Amino acid sequence: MDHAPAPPAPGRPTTGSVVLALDDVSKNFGAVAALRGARLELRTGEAHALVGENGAGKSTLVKILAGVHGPDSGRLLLDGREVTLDNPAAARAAGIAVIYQEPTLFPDLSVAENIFMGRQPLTGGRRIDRKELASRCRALFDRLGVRLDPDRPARGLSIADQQMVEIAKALSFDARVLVMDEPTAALSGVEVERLFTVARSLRAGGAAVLFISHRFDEVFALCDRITVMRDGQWVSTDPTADLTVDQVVRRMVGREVASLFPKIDVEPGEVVLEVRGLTRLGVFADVSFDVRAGEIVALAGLVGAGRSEVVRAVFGVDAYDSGSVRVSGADLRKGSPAAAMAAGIALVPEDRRQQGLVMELSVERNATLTRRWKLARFGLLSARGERATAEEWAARMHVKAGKLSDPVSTLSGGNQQKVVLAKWLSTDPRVLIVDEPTRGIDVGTKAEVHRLLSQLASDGMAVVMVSSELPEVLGMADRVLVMHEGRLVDDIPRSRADESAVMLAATGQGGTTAVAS
Amino acid sequence: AMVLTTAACGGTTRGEDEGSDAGAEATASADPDAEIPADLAFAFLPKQLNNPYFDIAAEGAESAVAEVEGELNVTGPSEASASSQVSYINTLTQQGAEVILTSANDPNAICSALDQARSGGAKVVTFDSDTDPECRDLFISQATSEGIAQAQIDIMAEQIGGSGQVAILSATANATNQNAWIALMEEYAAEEYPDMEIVATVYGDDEDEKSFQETQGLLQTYPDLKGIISPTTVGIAAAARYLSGSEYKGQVALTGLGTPNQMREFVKDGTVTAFALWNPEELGYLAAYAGAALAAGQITGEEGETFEAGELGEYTIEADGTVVLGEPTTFDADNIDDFDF
Amino acid sequence: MSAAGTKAPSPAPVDQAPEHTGSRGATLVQRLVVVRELGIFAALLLLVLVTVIANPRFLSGQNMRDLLLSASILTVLAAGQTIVIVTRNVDLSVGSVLGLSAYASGTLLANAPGTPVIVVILAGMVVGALCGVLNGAIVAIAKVPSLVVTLGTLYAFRGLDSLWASSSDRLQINAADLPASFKSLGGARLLGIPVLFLIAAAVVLLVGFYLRNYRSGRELYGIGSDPAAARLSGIPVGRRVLVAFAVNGALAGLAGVLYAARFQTLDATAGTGLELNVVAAAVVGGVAIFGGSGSVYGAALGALLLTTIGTSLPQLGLNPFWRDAAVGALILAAIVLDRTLSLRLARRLRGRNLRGS
Amino acid sequence: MAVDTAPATPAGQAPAQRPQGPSRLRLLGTGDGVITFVLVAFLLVAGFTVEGFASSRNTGFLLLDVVVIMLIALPLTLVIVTGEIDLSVASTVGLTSAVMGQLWFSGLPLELIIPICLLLGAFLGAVNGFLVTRLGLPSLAVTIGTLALYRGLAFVVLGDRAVADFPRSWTGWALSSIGTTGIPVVVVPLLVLVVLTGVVLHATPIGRSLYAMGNSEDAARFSGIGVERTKFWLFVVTGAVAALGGIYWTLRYGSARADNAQGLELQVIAAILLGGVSIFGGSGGLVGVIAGALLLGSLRNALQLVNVPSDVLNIVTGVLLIIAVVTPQVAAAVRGRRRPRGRPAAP
Ligand SMILES: Nc1ncnc2c1ncn2[C@@H]1O[C@H](COP(=O)(O)OP(=O)(O)OP(=O)(O)O)[C@@H](O)[C@H]1O
Ligand SMILES: Nc1ncnc2c1ncn2[C@@H]1O[C@H](COP(=O)(O)OP(=O)(O)OP(=O)(O)O)[C@@H](O)[C@H]1O
Ligand SMILES: [Mg+2]
Ligand SMILES: [Mg+2]
Repeated sequence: MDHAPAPPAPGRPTTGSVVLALDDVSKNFGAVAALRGARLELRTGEAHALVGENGAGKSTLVKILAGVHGPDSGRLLLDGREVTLDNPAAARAAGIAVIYQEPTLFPDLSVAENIFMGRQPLTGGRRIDRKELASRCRALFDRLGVRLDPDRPARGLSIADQQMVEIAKALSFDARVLVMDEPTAALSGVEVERLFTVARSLRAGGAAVLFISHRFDEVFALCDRITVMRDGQWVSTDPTADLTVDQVVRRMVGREVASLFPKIDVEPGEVVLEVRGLTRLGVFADVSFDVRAGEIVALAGLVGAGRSEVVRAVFGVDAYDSGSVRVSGADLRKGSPAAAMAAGIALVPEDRRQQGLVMELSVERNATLTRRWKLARFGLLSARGERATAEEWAARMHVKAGKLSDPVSTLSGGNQQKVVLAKWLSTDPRVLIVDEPTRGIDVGTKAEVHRLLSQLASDGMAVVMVSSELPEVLGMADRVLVMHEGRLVDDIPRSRADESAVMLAATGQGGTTAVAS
Repeated sequence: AMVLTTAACGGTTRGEDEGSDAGAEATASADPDAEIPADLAFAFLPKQLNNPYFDIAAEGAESAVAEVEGELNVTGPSEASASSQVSYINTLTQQGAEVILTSANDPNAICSALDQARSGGAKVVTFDSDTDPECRDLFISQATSEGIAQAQIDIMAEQIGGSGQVAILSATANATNQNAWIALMEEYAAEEYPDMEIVATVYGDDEDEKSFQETQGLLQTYPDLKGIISPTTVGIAAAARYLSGSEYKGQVALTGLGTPNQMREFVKDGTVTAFALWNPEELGYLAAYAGAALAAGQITGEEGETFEAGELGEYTIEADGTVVLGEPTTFDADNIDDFDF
Repeated sequence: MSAAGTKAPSPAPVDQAPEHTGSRGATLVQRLVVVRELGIFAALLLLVLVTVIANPRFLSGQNMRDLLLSASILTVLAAGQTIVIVTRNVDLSVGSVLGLSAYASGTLLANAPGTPVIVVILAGMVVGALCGVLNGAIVAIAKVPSLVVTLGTLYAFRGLDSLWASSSDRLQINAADLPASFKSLGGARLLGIPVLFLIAAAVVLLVGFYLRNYRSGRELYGIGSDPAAARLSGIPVGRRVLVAFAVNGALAGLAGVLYAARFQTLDATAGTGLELNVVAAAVVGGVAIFGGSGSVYGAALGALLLTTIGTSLPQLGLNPFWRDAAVGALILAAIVLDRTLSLRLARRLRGRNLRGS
Repeated sequence: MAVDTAPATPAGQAPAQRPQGPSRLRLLGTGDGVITFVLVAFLLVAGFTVEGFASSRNTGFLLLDVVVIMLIALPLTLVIVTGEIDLSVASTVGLTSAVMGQLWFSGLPLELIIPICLLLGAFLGAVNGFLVTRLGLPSLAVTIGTLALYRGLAFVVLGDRAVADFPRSWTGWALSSIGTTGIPVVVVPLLVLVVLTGVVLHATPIGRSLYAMGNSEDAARFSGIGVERTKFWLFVVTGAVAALGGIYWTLRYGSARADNAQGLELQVIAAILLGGVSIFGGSGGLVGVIAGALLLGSLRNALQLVNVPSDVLNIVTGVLLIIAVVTPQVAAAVRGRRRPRGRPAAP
């Protein structure tokens, strides 16, 4: 994978030739019409954004480009000629590299093998040249500014690192078309910047980059043109320069979106959650904080700072080595999510596919899973009772689903997230912990989630919100707790919370204020 | 009066046996001159199907059944387990078999199934491996257990000069026959050849590979071993093959029970001098005739009754409803080519 | 549209990327792989040592030869099974395939005693490969769990075997029916080492080399590690799995011929119940039952260890009834050890992600 | 299954038809539905064509042969639904049987032996459960190990002996039937257990959590389900029920032996898989399992009655198992191919 250094770009080639185009493509999954006459046109040397609400069909479109799914109807044009991509290998041969929304790594294999699977450099005897493999891998990582050992197994990589490996993999193809489905969802600022630098150099080298993201700042910073999709249909394609965020959002949603951060000010009540000296060796140390009723406390920090690990330990999914957790004054048994639930804690986990939902079970089973004992009469469940509860919550959360008896896997990411929220809110918790509640969620839904959190807090719930999105943290939180390398380094009240204060603390340069006790 | 007493006796010994009327047949009196009815339905149920030994026995049964103009159904499980045998006995009961010839995988486990078959009117003859005497009408013993045990010990003693260490390679640890023989062998050897020492009994489970490995283990563990007795056809063949390919060939004597076809090679190459076995074909033949005689009413299974077994001649029922085929044959280089089974 | 309308500021730059250490991981990982196999090797040595102390004749040439001979068939099967297990599949039908191939080669030799040994071996492998292709095709095309499919073919192949045996005129093929040239293979030695074992060793080395050094070999690990990711990465999953089963079948076929050469008594029960031993050998040898990791060398050591237990228990003077129990205990010990080691590795990898605590 | 065969349906009508089409297809497509249908069809055909099949005595024989398989299949189904497996059940039967024989031989009364054996079974299950849930080992590997271990211990306990002098009052009960129906008495307690297990699996919060764990252990844990604890107790129950099977086996055959029920695990698993339970966990139902066990049992019974050799029986069993897993896949593929054609282009 010798990457010739990109030739210096002679200005932005805005009108390159069309490399790849989708024309009037439709795709159905059972009763769900994921795409209905979708359109897309990628030109050489452009970065093209694809935006749309959750479930608009972006990932499905990507999978058609990647040869994972075949379209039910419509045409796929490569250099103006119609092609059919029967499998991922065919797409790859056609010069299309894809970073999928969900990481696709082999946990048992080394990072280097993950990147070059099926394309490992060979020696004369068609054997794998391991030395060359490692050095190419290292070269890629240098380009991305990642420090990862090529020989370590992919198992145990943080989500961010997994994403970096995916990006390295896509880069290694030297592809004419690079498709990135929400590559930045798990990345922090530096990593996003590096990714953008690489994407720009690819673009300068004449490749087409398709970029999907729910973060408009990124879309506007990187892309030359923006295609908007709604309900599986093409809505518009325009140069970025001709658009504002407001316009894009309106086209995506098809309606006006209310304020994104509808924070309601509440007078905090009693302390509900007390965490004292929580330590898990090698992961986080001496974490102490309080959360009051009606308060939204954000847990901020760089990716990998240990925030998720802390809230998981609080909820009892992970064990901790020392420290204590108290809810409304009563000690919480450690290592037991059931005990945490009984005490009134709810946790919306960061990885909804793995942790939040049982993907193969129906929407209704998922929504009622946390309440299965409450719904039972004399130990027995009635299908009608479950259905009624599920319907009620689906309506309250505006879940867009075909049928409630369909597997939750058929829902789009955002709607899945709503099901997770429903599942936990229905337990009527006193403390709601949400880990990356809006990761990969479109603006419309995001606003709904924020309004909901705000509403819940004003009704007296204590909310802990782990988020990697600064605007969200600043817009929603009464207090911002900042973590750095496994330690709580700062506690910033809303009045003092601004970008630079949080970022300084998160990078370990802020004053290590003694934290609430 | 004699008949009545028998019935009463049957009643008392089965004091707890509620509901089972298996003993009822014993009330019929023997009529030595009764004709064997034509078209009798025979069933031959070996321990396991596709086992060469039982295949030969089935051939014997087949010729006997042909002679009495009956019909033979050879059936059975593909693995030698008592539970699957029970299932086949039940099927035979349901099919209305009139004579069941079987070799038991477990002396007790198939009892209740046999009882049920008998209460449905079937005559049950066991051969080769017996059940509890209460559950069958007759047992055809391949030879007396004493005869078998003594023949093997005698052959071994002759080869090793009556003294030294000897080990036994048996079939499965549960095999009824082998366990009885081994006990008798130990007894007989202690009496007759005090210098012969039986140092170990190992089990090859009637699996070729396991028997092979056990032989190997024996030779390693007992460097002074003079001989191996394997009272099972699978075991002796495996042991012979091991010896013939090792440095122990000709040094360690081997005998036991084997079929001439399996052992021919090793007798010719000098690994084995002599071994014993009855003729399984005759065993099956006799069992079928005994079954026919029972069904015809010529005999009832009482001690002392006699019946005619085709070309094998007349047999007398001994104690416990046992009929003995005869003494085992000893095979050696001189006579082995006269046999083909 | 207040917050979204004003372009959200791009994330503030941070001065350094999350820290990751360099080459220590490599040595650690490699060390672990070695340690895994070393662990089994150490257990093997320990067992031999104990046995030798109890019975010095254990180390005699004859006994060592016998041991290697006994292990060779299981080793070939374990090598094949590893290929399949690595892809997150399993083949329970190997015992039946071995039986079918053994009976087929016996029949071939009994009917045509002049057949050269190499042709017999090829014929046995073809029979096995056909069975393997059938397994693999059902698994790959119908996308059904291999455990179920091969449980089915375990019954079906065995049934075919005994149907064949009972309908032919030779229910059992004995040493006398086989030509001397073939029988000599069973006891033949090269430089004092049994030829059967040399064949097994060659198989292990070949398979091991292939799995480690060829793209398609690595893809097998990828498939086992995450089948969905493998599909997205453009690996022809179905084809690779089919080939894995076919190769495993061919090796089971080869094992069948070796079985025929060694035991020389062939009927429809050859290899019954062997499948669990084979899987156990692989598992004891550190091949993860859910695919993606483990090596064929480990599996071969596992096979050797299981065989050694079988032969050393009687020589230790232990009641033969203890054999199964000892094998079971050993399997448990092996997986517990393996688990402990990989947990330790995971902890160290995690620890190195985060510094300062 | 002939639904959606008319691609020419006017667009307006199609939606009205669609909801019922797939759902009917789905009912037939699930393991439960298919296997029950096949069982009923087979019983009808065999009843009319196989002589001696449809009699009360034969019903008794048939049921006695599947009682232990069905009994052990109950807890094992739950285990498999959670995505685990227990291959050691038959060895637990063997060890229980051996211990029962040894204790009886040494003079203990059965009233005492039976609870001891049940406790032993629970303990053996707890060992599996401990290794799987506490040490996080894969249950397939663990139970291959305990399969060998427990069977080996059975031989250590009883060796080459068989203990057979159990009292007739007990062994007679194991075989007796209800009046003249031919239906064995043990079917009654078995039926109670079947209903109990069915209710637990399909209509209680516990059942829900089993399916959740089987599909995604992580998600179940994050939903407050005590995954480890539940699995541990499932293994314990499986061990105890296998022990119950061992006690019954010993009484039914009147013989305690170390090799009792050898290889039974494969038959039990075959019945469960035939019943449409996914070996990967998370799907399947108890009705299917019961139907699967009955189908295997009655198929063997009927084929034996018409003198089909046991070799062919094995082939039939194997092929049936494969068909059972392949059919739903083929059905799904056919469904998947048909639907787009039957759909209107755009609503
Ligand atoms: N394999 C599948 N089976 C059934 N339905 C599916 C499948 N994949 C996607 N869908 C459905 O297709 C629609 C489009 O989904 P897609 O994942 O393309 O949305 P998206 O735009 O990527 O959303 P997000 O921003 O949340 O990732 C959704 O309604 C989804 O439920
Ligand atoms: N499964 C895992 N195995 C090993 N290490 C892990 C695992 N999950 C997380 N880690 C590591 O633990 C540390 C804390 O991760 P955690 O996910 O808690 O961070 P976070 O601050 O919540 O970041 P994120 O935004 O990714 O959720 C990181 O260094 C991460 O790499
Ligand atoms: Mg998407
Ligand atoms: Mg996190």
